[in-house]
This record gives sequence, structure tokens and C-alpha cells, in this order.
Amino acid sequence: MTYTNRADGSQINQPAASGVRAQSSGGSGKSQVNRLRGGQIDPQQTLSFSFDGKKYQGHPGDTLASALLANNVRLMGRSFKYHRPRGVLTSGSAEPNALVELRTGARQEPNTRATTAELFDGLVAKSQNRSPSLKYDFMAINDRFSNFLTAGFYYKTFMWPKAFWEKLYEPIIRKAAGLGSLSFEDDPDEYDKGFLHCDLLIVGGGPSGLAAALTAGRAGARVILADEDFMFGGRLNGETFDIGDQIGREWVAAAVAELHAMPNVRCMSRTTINGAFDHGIYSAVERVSDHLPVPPEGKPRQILWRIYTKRTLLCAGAIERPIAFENNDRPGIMLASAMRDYANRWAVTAAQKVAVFTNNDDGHRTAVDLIAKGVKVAAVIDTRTDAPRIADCELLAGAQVIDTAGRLGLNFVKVRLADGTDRNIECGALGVSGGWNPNVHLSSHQRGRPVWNDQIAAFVPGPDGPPGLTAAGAANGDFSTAAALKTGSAQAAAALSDLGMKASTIDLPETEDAQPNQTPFWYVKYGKGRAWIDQQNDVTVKDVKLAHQENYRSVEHLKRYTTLGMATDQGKTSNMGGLAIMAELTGQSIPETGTTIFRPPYSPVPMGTWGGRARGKHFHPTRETPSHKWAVENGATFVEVGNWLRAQWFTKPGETHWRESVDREVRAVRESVGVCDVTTLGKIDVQGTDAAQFLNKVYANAFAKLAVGKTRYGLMLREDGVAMDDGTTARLSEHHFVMTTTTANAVNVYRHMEFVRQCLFPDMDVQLISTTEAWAQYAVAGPNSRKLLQKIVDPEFDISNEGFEFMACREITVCGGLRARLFRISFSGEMAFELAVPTRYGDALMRRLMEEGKEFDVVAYGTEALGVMRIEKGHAAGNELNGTINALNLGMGRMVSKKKDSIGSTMSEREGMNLPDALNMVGFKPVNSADKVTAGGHLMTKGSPVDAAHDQGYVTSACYSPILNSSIGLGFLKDGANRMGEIVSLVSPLTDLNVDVEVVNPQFVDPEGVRVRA
Amino acid sequence: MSYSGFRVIKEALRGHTGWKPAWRNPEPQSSYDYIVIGAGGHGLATAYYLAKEYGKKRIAVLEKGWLGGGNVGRNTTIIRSNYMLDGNEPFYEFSMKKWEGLEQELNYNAMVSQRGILNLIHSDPQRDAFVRRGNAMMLNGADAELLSVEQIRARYPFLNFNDARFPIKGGLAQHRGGTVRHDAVAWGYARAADRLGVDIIQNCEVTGFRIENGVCKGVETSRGYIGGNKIASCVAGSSSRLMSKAGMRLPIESTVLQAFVTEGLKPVLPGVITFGAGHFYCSQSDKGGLVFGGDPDGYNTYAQRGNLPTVEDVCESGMALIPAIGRARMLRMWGGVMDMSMDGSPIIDKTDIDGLYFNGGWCYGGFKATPASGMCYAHLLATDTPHEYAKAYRFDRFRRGYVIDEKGMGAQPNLH
Amino acid sequence: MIINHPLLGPRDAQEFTYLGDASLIDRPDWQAEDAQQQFYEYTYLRENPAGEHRELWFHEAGDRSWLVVTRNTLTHEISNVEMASDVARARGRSK
Amino acid sequence: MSVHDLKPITPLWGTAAQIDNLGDMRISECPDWALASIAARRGQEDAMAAAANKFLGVALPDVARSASKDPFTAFWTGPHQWMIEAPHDTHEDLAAQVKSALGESASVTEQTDGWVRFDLEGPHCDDVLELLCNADTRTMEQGDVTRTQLEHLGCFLICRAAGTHFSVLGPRSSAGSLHHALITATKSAT
Repeated sequence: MTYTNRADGSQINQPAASGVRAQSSGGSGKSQVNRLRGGQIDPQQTLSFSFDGKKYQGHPGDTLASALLANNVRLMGRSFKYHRPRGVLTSGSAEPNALVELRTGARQEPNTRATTAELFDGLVAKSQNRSPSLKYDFMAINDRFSNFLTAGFYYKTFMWPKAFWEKLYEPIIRKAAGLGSLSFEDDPDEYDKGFLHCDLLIVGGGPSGLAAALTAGRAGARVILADEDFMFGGRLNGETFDIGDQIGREWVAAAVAELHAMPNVRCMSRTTINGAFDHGIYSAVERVSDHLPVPPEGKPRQILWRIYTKRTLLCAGAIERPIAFENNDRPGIMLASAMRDYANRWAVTAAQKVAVFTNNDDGHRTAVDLIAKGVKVAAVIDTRTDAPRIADCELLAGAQVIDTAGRLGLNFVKVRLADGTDRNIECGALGVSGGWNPNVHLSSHQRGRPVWNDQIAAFVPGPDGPPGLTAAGAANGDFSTAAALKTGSAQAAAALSDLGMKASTIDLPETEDAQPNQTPFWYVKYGKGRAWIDQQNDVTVKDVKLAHQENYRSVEHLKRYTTLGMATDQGKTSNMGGLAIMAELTGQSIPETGTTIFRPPYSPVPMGTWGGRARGKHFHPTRETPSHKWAVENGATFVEVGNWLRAQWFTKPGETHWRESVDREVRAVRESVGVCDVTTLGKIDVQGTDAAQFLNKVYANAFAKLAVGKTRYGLMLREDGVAMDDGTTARLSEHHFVMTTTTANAVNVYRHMEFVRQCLFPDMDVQLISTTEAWAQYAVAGPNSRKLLQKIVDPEFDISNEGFEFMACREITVCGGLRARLFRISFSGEMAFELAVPTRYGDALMRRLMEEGKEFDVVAYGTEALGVMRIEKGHAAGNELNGTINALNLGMGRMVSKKKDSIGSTMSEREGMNLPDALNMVGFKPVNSADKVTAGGHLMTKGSPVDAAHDQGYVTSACYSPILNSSIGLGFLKDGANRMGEIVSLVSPLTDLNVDVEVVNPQFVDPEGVRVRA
Repeated sequence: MSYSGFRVIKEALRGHTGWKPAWRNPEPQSSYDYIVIGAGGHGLATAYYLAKEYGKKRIAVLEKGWLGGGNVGRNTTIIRSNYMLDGNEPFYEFSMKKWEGLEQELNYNAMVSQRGILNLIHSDPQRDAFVRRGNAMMLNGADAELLSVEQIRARYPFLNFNDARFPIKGGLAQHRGGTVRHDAVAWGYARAADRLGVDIIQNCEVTGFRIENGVCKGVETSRGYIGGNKIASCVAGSSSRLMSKAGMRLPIESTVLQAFVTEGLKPVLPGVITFGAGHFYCSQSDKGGLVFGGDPDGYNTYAQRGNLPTVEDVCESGMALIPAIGRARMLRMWGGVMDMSMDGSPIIDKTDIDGLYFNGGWCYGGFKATPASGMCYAHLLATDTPHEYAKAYRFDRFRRGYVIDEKGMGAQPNLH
Repeated sequence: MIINHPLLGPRDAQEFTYLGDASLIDRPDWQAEDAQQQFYEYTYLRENPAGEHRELWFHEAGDRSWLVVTRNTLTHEISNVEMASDVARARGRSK
Repeated sequence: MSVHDLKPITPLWGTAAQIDNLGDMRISECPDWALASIAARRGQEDAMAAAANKFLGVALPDVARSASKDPFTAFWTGPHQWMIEAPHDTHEDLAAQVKSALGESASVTEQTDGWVRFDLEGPHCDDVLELLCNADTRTMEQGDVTRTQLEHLGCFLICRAAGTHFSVLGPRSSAGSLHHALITATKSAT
């Protein structure tokens, strides 16, 4: 087997092939004042885009966020509650702040992370959750009142006056809440779903994932390597390390090229593995066309893959965590790694002068790299008093950022120095590093708990994660590049060896191998203001303290009371902070306080993607009957019956109301002859030497003695004694029966019969096959039905009343030799037959019947006329077999044989199903013939109060009978069999109806059954 | 302390230092008159009404985890009383009336929001069944309205009226239906019960029952033995597990029902809407997320998570009904374990063991039932007679043939 | 979930329809003296264990076999899959 | 063969089979095949296998496999059950022929018009099918058969030539839906 790696360039490590109309301009132009040199963008091509109506330029390889930063735009969004001005916090999918409405019109896409949106020429983005503009947002008034809007304040107020909640408070809250907007237009894009299979799924294409893929790929295993980014490389794209004698990204490119050439490896960029489900099934979303203005013709926007894998290696890296301090949310304040990513990968800085605030060595790298790019780094502020000097800039050891300033973007930070004095440091951006959290997300999707690793002060994947999943690299707490390569290769080899495959680890070049060196530090305790933990939901340190004070102390209470971690980023950068603060408040360790686990999906997935192509007319497959084409040509109106489309009635020229058509069809059948396509009824072939015995088990009434060439009505019960289905079963030969089921229950009945066959009576010689589709079956009904059929049935077959009496069946030929089956059964109450031929001849047979029937003024009739006639004849159907009705209710109590064991016979003897005043099926006729019987109406004894306590039953089916010139109905009435002739009230307050109806025999037409036997 | 807008302002002006714990963390006493097992919505409500309505004292609620952590902590927040059968509709309408005054009674804003629920109709037989149901509701004093396609289109123009596989043909609305902030229900009852002296004991798992001569004397717990005169199981989702410790088999199986929420969106759906031709129902939270769900996964499980086929089925149905949500993103999925009873209706009854009572089998209808369930269970515990609205919810209805099978699916719990 | 079909190997559980407790194979004798009670228990009462559970699945979109699957309801781990007809025979069912 | 005068129609409502060429892929409606299923009577498994071998000229295939000997192909459909395929022109009464060959050892059912068959041919079969069903077609060899769900429909998938030729047998009444799915997937994948 080999994979087809899609050769559209998206799989190889090149910047986005995004520029359908990219202009070659050379250079960044003056507008991109914060563009640096280098990076993995293509400065030779310029892409135009707009944000909030203003035009900007960027380059292939940019994200919307990097391009905005290049253009000196730091302000990108507003927070949920306080509408605080916000910029990027991250450079990837964990972004809580920089959410925009991307694209316009029906493609408008709310809450899109600017940090992952690939730039294309003509991209249009709009800020959201602000009014009238991002800079001047009226709702920012909330920030002024933030002291009143603390965690859970809404649980304590808005209770009075009682009526004000729905009318006043809630509408205001709802309008203010929410983030982006939907367009309210149908999503015009298409989405695919697909299925992939592999030995090893590698989640993440950073150093550990690439090393793992090389290891497994070279060993010949079927490998899927997926990364959410549009480029493989992971952190290596944002770092400047060398790997061996190559710079990092060259090593990545070489590895990807090698993998791409392997037929057993499928490299999937722009593909997020977002859920770990049972038994090695993972869900993945591939963003096929999101980097393009519109998807190419016939191509999907995204694909939802279901991946079946034997082993999984989690190489998802780690996410840096922030430190909480007063006003730590101003645009320009971001994770130190993000600042580094923007500089190294995208050649962008958020400001010309920056600073770094860290509790670990890794933060210093940001300073080093930005200095190397020519950006001025004002200082590295390190909480550790013994912080090492790494970058060539001022180091403030033992210092903390205690406040910041700048209304719409950072101007300066206020630092409390080790000696207790304060100093303002001017900077337009601050990189913050509080250490790293392994990206354990997928490992907890099956409710397995991560475990605490004291050395890195973070949770790592625990032992009870999804079976078959292991982790490597930073996702497992091995943070250095060397460790990532090494563990990636080793874990891949181990996974394969677990599968009995041979694999050896690959030779690893030397590279960065720094030990994580940090002192845990969660929040700055100085200051009285607000320090944000969850930036999107505006959860601050104070909120956590309040939750503690009010005894919402378990992690779940904390989360729910404060909404911490409930935003669109699912707490990727905030959960740990909240947990650590609660731990401190309760005096417990972090692992004692709790863990945070994650629910799928890893990152949010469009509903369209989950839906795939099952939309609109293709929501479910359509089943067409053999006469469908003829019906279309002859004015049929169709109705959905399950997945079937059935002709409901046929409109003749001049008919303006459906009732005209239906009445005509009914009269024609009752007076002459009509044809109805009844192919949809389930047909089950029952064969074998024990077939008759088997039918005795599944039907409540007896079948063993049914003669060959005869058909019998059968009532099928569930084991609880309630009616499950009914139909007719014909005995074609000693060991061959054909059963019909109702259209709706065909599948259930077949399944039930296989259960009875395989699980209850495994030694019976009986075989079942569903043959519903194989035969086109038409009901030919009416006094002239025999005459019509005699023109078609080959003459050697006698279908006279004597030769083929009511309930007869026979295999015959028609039209000069076509094999067919003929049953003399009737749903309408008229003399009637059902004729079946192989489906391919169904169309021709319909046409022939209509042609030959002309002399009898034959009509085609639809489900509506069928329904009218079965009500007139008092036959129960789906409306009556509603899952609560037993044989007694149907007037068939005596059919349930006590002489044999059948499914449901024992339980149908229970007291509650045999009450003296049990419901009986009866007919109803309005006393005043102009009144209408309404299905769903309830029955009251005449003169009794109209309320539930006096309910006597209900009407199940109703119609207008053109034969009786009256509305009629069927239904269930308490002790109805003994109330014939009584006038009862039919009430339907829902439709404002209360009429008197007479209780009558449900067989309105031909109760003696003369016509069917004619 | 009483909550009010005035109090919020007062506390804001003094740095929120005055807020008291919403409930205590009491140590368990050696015995109680009433022990309710399970501090979910129903358990807390039961304890509250026992104290409030029936004046009982010495009440404990034992919770193996954190209060409100059962299905009241993970559901789709819908309240409604749109049932068809005699055994059900009066009970749920009673519950609806309790919801309508709940927040004032509890002094806790649970955001009871009667924005309406709409069940869509896609076929004539479905309409007939809904008419019957709507009439049953009205005959029981609840509200119901049959809506035409035009009325629905006016309110929800973005539903699929263009190329639907199963076109919308109408709908049954209950305008008093709506949603409630689910966690706040648990917290509101907990705080109110605590203020009446109920001991809510968290992290206290019941590990066994002490049964002597057919009488239940108390419970073994992870925090020691606790004696009780009346022991009330109220742990829907774990009912079979708990009652097996008393040697009981139940007419219940456990399955998982998944639910989903999208990212926050500016207002889309004013009320609750249910698709009649697929497995999808949806509302929008006050925060802006579309909260939706469908049918249970269908296999027995105690794991609070589901699998992809159900996720996809629900979302396909959602897209079929509302193609305009294609670009809204699903943020999170979760699963709750349901007590699926054999007829789809709950049980509030004594058991054959004296002193041991049972409340469970709520299928996925438990949340909306919370106030009525609490009242009826408290009534049973206090008086040893069934509450008038819960008199059909007996154990023996299965043996005797009086099942309350709203959906008509028979003894197959995963189909209810 | 994946069900390891005894004949077909691993198959996605989506191809199957779930029925429930495999004790449904043990249908009581209709002529037993306490048939009513036995049928009541057979139809309505369940062990519903948290742990290993033997249950019936129908390969609806496959070979139409009924299977008895032994699955842990806490972890969903499947430890055994058998043809239901074999199980039924082993439990004394015949015709 | 019968001499009746009723004209057959294809599952896609044509008088002739529909062929769609999409780039280097071809999707063909194949109506010219007769089908009959056989199921061994209880205790007659060996007798049926022997009779079938004699009739077909080849042994009934193993689980999830097919076996061919002109003009027949037989493929496994379930325990002790197979489907027999033969050209419709010459074997319109296939079920009757099979029944007379197998006698009381088997239950035989005509299935000719229960199914629509589409053949998918070309170099991208695997890429198309992975958008449609969960069968691991990249590991399927000539003669492998699996039943799978495709467009929510239960279908048989028969590998006629690894990677380049598959038959999809789906319920005839949904031929239009199945055809639509095959076309859209082919356009998407190629």
C-alpha cells in the first residue's frame, strides 16, 4: 500500500502557495515598519489585505497576526467581559485574544485566530465584539465597573423584579455577550469526510515528531505525520538552533523531503489531530482550502478524517505559560516564545523596543534573538535573584513587573526591583515566560489524568491515557531539542517494536540540549489592580481569590464559578495559573488541588466540517421507487417516508387542491381500478425447513399450518407484548415464505428476526434475506383489478376468484414470460392484488398497467389515497402502531395464540395490559357532518369536564372520506368496543376544536368483507 | 447573607471582603434522620425541600466528589413540560411551575429563562403525534402552540427552508420552556439547604449499606459509617452501581449522552429548537455558545465520554437544519452517564428494603425535573406515601404492565 | 470503537447496532410455573455492571451476524468477541 | 430466456448504462449482471459447498473473498452465505439455475435488482474511496470483498484490481445518491 501525498505543495515545507493574485513587488515597502530581515516568508511577493477596512500588505508565509504586527498594529481584539483592548498573546492555536471575523458575506467566519489565519491576497478581516470600533468601544464602560462585575456576580443579582430577567436583564446580557457574528447565510463551502489507516500516527511535526517519522518511515511502517501548522518544524521554525551542521529549518526541510518521498508515510500539514477516541480512532481536521480566497471548484474547504491507528505518538510540544501581574493584558504583552516566533519565523517585531519578563532561562533566548535581529531589548526582568546573564542587554534579576501602562498598546512597564524600588521601563512589547506546559491535551481525552512532574513544575501525560498513545519530546516534558529528537526516535521505535515490527532509532545530530532551568512563579503579588489569568474571559487573580473565599474551591467549582478556562482557547494558557493560585490559597500542592483535563476537540472545529457532505438534499440518501420516473412525468407530489420518496398524489390538469386529486383517486379505486407503488413495504425472504416454525415464534398468531399458495396477516409483538409491526406473509412453497413489513419498520423487523434466529433458536434451519429493493411491487385495487391484470398476466395462470381466491399467492409470469409474484391481498378493502416483478421492469410495468387500464379509467394513486382507504377499511397503520398499543387494543387480542410460544405472548398477559376499560381501536364520525375529525384530538365523555383527568382516549388517524362524504377517524377509546353508537366529545384545544363524534365500527367500508372476496 | 444587587454594590465598594462561603464544609455526624446520597441537583433539592417544606432536621447529603458534579453539572440546560402521557405531563408541569419561582425562593439567580422551546414537524404522522401531545399538555394546564411553517420562518429565517431533505412542515412550541444555568441550580439549592442546616458532605463516597433484617440502618462511607433512619439514593447515572451494593437489580441501563458547545457567538437562536428529522437540539447560552446535543451513544457505559459516530451524526443533523452554522466552531464535547430506564420514565419509590428509598432512571430528562423530583422525593421520604404527581413512578409498573413509554420504544433503554 | 469480529477482524463499531445485555439470549421457558416473573426479570432487570459487560451487537452494515462482545463499561476495552449463535448454543439454546 | 416485451431500465433511470469520465477516473453503472444469494441450509453446509463448486467450477471463497470462474463470480456475504454474480444476458434466471443446482442444500434468493453496481476505475481509486468509506482499500488485493457503509448506505466493495478497479454494490433504490457520492468524491480527490 502506498499513500498518495497530495502534490499541491501544501505537504512540503514551503510557505503557503497563497498568492493567486500575488504581486511581485520586492521588499516590504514602507508600510511594514516592524518587518525585520530574514524569516520564513517570501518578501519578494506582496499580498494585500484589510483589517477593519484599512488596507495593509504582507507576504506569503505570514499569518494575519504577523502581518498586522509588521504593520505596527498591536490592537486586534477586545476581551469578552470588560472589553479590554487586546493584542496577540501567542503565535499559534492557543490564542485567546486576537480573534477576528475573517472573510465576508456568507463565508464570514467568527472568532478566527489571527495567529493561525494564513495570509492570502485579498484577505478581509474585521475585529469583533466591539461597537462602534475597535479603538472606541462603548462596552469598554464595563471595565470601569469591573469591581461590580466580579466572578459570579450575576448569580447574586438580577432576581427582582421577577419579570425583568427575560425582558430586561437577559436581553442586555445576551447582546453584550458572545464574540463574533455569523452571517446567517448558508455556508457555501463543501466539506469532506474521510478515513485513514496506519500503524503509527504522529501528532505534531516538530523535532520529536520528525525524528519519530523518520524512524518509523525508514522501518517501513505505515505512518501518518500530522501538524496543525502549514509548515512542519514546530518550535524549530521559531528558533535559531543548529542541528548538526545545518540550521534548524534546513534540517526540517531535508527531513520533510525524505518523508515526503516515502510511499508509506503520509505527511499532513494544516492537519490538527483534535480528538482521541476509543480503540485507536482519532479525529483530524485538514484545512484544505483555508489559505485560499475560496476553495477550488469541487474541492472541500476542510476534511474531517477519521484515523484508525495501531499506535500513536504525541509529539505536540509544549505551550508556554504566562505570569499574571497587574494589567498584564495590554496589546504588546505576549508570550516570550511568541515574540521569538514572530522575529525568527515571520521577521516581525511588535515594537522597536521590547522587554522580557521571565522566571526561567528560556525567556532570555527571546532577548538574544531579538537583539540579533536588531531590535532594542530594554531589559530582561527575571524573577530569580540568581538569574544568569544570557542576553546582551540589561538584566534585572530578582525583579518583577508590577504594572503596565498604555491605553491601546503597551507604553511602559513598571518594575519592582530586587531592592524594592520601582522603575518604569519604556517598551512597546513585553515577552513573558512562566515556563512551559507540555501539551497533554490528547492524552486526557479519555479522562486519563496527567501527572505532576516537579522538575518542570508542570503536568505530563499520565499512565492512564488512551491505550496505544505515548508521548515524546516537549509533550512529555523533554524540552530540549536534543531530547525531543532522541525521545521521538526512541518512542517511535518502541511503538513499532510493540507491534512486532523491527525499527532502529536514527542517528541523531548534535543540537541544543539546555536543561529547563526555572523557579516556578505564577503571579506577582504586588499591586491592588487586576492581574489576568484567563485573558479572553477576563478572569483575574482576584476572581480566583473570591471563588476561594466563597468556597468554590474544587477545580470544577473554580472553573464553573469564574469561567476560567471556558473560553475559545479552553484554558491552554490559563488553567495552570488558576490551579496554582488556588493551590496556594488552600495550602495544598498543585497536584493535590487537582488536575485540569481537556475535552475534544483540541482546537475548535467548524460545524460544517463535522457535517461533511450530509447537508441539504444529501442529508440522508434518497430511495426512489420503481415508478418514480413515471410519477415525476405524471404530476406526482412526493412525500418523504423514511428515506423513500413516495408519490403522495397525482395532480391532473385542472385540479387546484390536493383534496381534489386524492378524492378522485379514492373514488376511481372504489369504482373501477387504481395502481399504487407499494415497493417500499419491507420484504423478507424466509426460507428453510424450519421456516414455518420460525414464523410461529415471531408472529403472535399461528403460521405453521398456512397452506402453500396462501397469504396470512401476521401481528408481530415485542417481547413486552406491545405490537411491533404487522404485515402479510405468503407461503410460496413448503420451505419458502415471503414476509412483508411496514415501510417504517423494515430494518427493525429484519434485525429482530435475525436476533430470534441467531440468539434464541440457533439450531432452526431458517435463512433470512431482505429483498425489498429487488422487486417492484404494485397494488392493483378496485372492482376492475382482475380484469386489468388478466390483460397482463400470462394466460396459463388462472386468476379468477375460484382459481385465485382472496389471500392467494403464486409465482407467475406476465407480459409474455416475465417472472412475477402475485398476491391477492388488500389494504384498501377492495378486490385487490399486489404484483411484483424484478425492479428493472418496474417502470415498464407501471406504464403497461396504465396503458392497459385505460379502458377502465385506471388511476395511479398515492399514499394519501392509500391512507384514506385504509382508514375507511379500519386497517391499523403506523399512527396506530405507536409502540404503546397491544393486540387487545387493536381488537386482535384473540389472535395472540395461547397454544404456542411466541415473542411477546407471555408479557402481554400482564394486568396493566388487560384492564377492563382498556383502550380499543374504534372509528369516529362527526355528528354534524360539516365537522372535522382531527388526528391528535383527545376524547372526553360527553358532558364531562375537559381536562386530563377525564381523558378517555385519542384519535390517531383522520381523513376526509369521499365515499362517506364525511370526515372520519380511527383512534383508541377506553372500553371503546362496548361504546359503539355513543356520542363523545373530540377536543383539540391546540387547534381550538371541540366537536361531537359518534363511536363507530372502525371498518367504515364493507365491514363484512364482501368486496375483497369478489 | 442575602444576595441582591444592593449587596453586590456594597461589597464592590469594600473590596468584596464580606462575601461568605456559599456553603459550609461540615464534618459528618455519626447519624442523621435523613441521608440523601448524591449532591447533584435532585439530591440537593430533595434535602432542601425536606428541610423547607417538611420541616425535617438532621439531614445530610453525601457526595463522593464535589457538589453539583453529576449530570446537573453537564447537561444542555433545557426545561420544558411538553410530555404526552398521563404519568409524565402533570409531574413535569409541576416542575415547570417550581422553576418559575425558584430563584426568588432560593435567593440565587439561576437564570431561568423561558425563551421557549420549539419541536419541529417534518411529516404528517409526526404532526398527528405532536397534536396529541400538545393537547395533552393543554389538558394538563400547560401551554402549547402549534406553529405553521410561516410562523417558524418568521422567527427562524435561517433554518433550512430551501433544499431540506426533510422539509419543515410545522412545529409544536411551548413558550414557557427554556433554559436554566445548570450549575447555578446546584449551587442555589446547596446554599439554600446549607442555610437550613443541611450538612452537605463532599468527598464522601458511599461504599455500602448496612442492612439488618431487611432494614437499612445506615451507610458505610469513605469517611466512616454514618447511621440514618431513612436513606435516599439519588445518584442517577450511578444508580445500578450504588443499588447493587444493597443487592438490587434495577430496570435501568447506563449510557452516555454527549453534548456540545460552540465558541461564543452574537445572538443566533432566541429559544430552544429541536430537529424532528434527525438527532439535534440546540439553544444558545447567555454567554453566546450554541449548546446542542442529540441521541445517546447507545451502548452501556460509565465513561463520561462518547465516540465519533454520534458526534458526526449530531452535527450532520445540525447542518441539515441550520446550514448557517457551518462556520461556527464546535469548542468542546462532553458526555454524561444516564440512568436509562426500561420505559424512558423515572422511578421515585420505596424499595423492598425498609428505610431505603430510590430516585433515578431519569434518562436524559433529569435536569428539567429537578425541582419536582426534589419535592416528590422529599414528600415520599417525609410521609412514606408517593407525591400525587409522582404516583406513576413506581418500581412495580414493569412487572404489572403499567409502563410509561413516551417514545413507544419498549424495553430497550438506549432507544428512549 | 473497534469490534474485532471473529470472522472479519477489526470493524468500526459504527457498522453495528447495539442491543444490550447478552442475558437476552437466556429467554425463559414460557411454560414454566413462574413464567410471568421470569419474563419480567428477563425483559426488564439488568445487572448493568461498571466493568466487564457481555452484550449483544448486530453487524447491521456487515455480515448480519449477532455478536456477543465482552466490553468494560468503564474503559470500553473489549476483551472478547464471540458469535452469538455459538454462545446461544453453548447456553443450551437450540430450536 | 423470457420473451416478454417489458423494457428494463437502469438504476439511474437510463435505457443504457451511465458512464462518467472524470479526468483519468471512470465511474460506470453496470446493470448487466444477475445476482443470486445462497445460504446453506442447517447441516447442509458441506453439501452446498460441493454442489456450488460443481456448478460454479470453482470453490466457494473464504470469508471476505471472492472467487471467479467465467461466467461466475461468487463472493462471501456472511456466515454460510454467498452472492453469485453472472452476466444478465445469459443468466437472467440465475436464481432458478442455482436453485436447481444446489437443491435442498441451500436457500436461494434472487437479488439481481436489489443492487446497483458501480465500477470505479483509474489510478486514484484509493484516494476516492478513502473519502467514502472506512475500508482500508490500500491493503485490498484483487478478489477481496468487504461490506462497508458508503453515503450512509450498506454496500459491498469488491476489489477487481488492486488500487485501480473496484466495484461498489449498493441498494438499487439509492442509486442516485450513491452515484452523486462517487462523483463528488472523485472530483474532490483528483
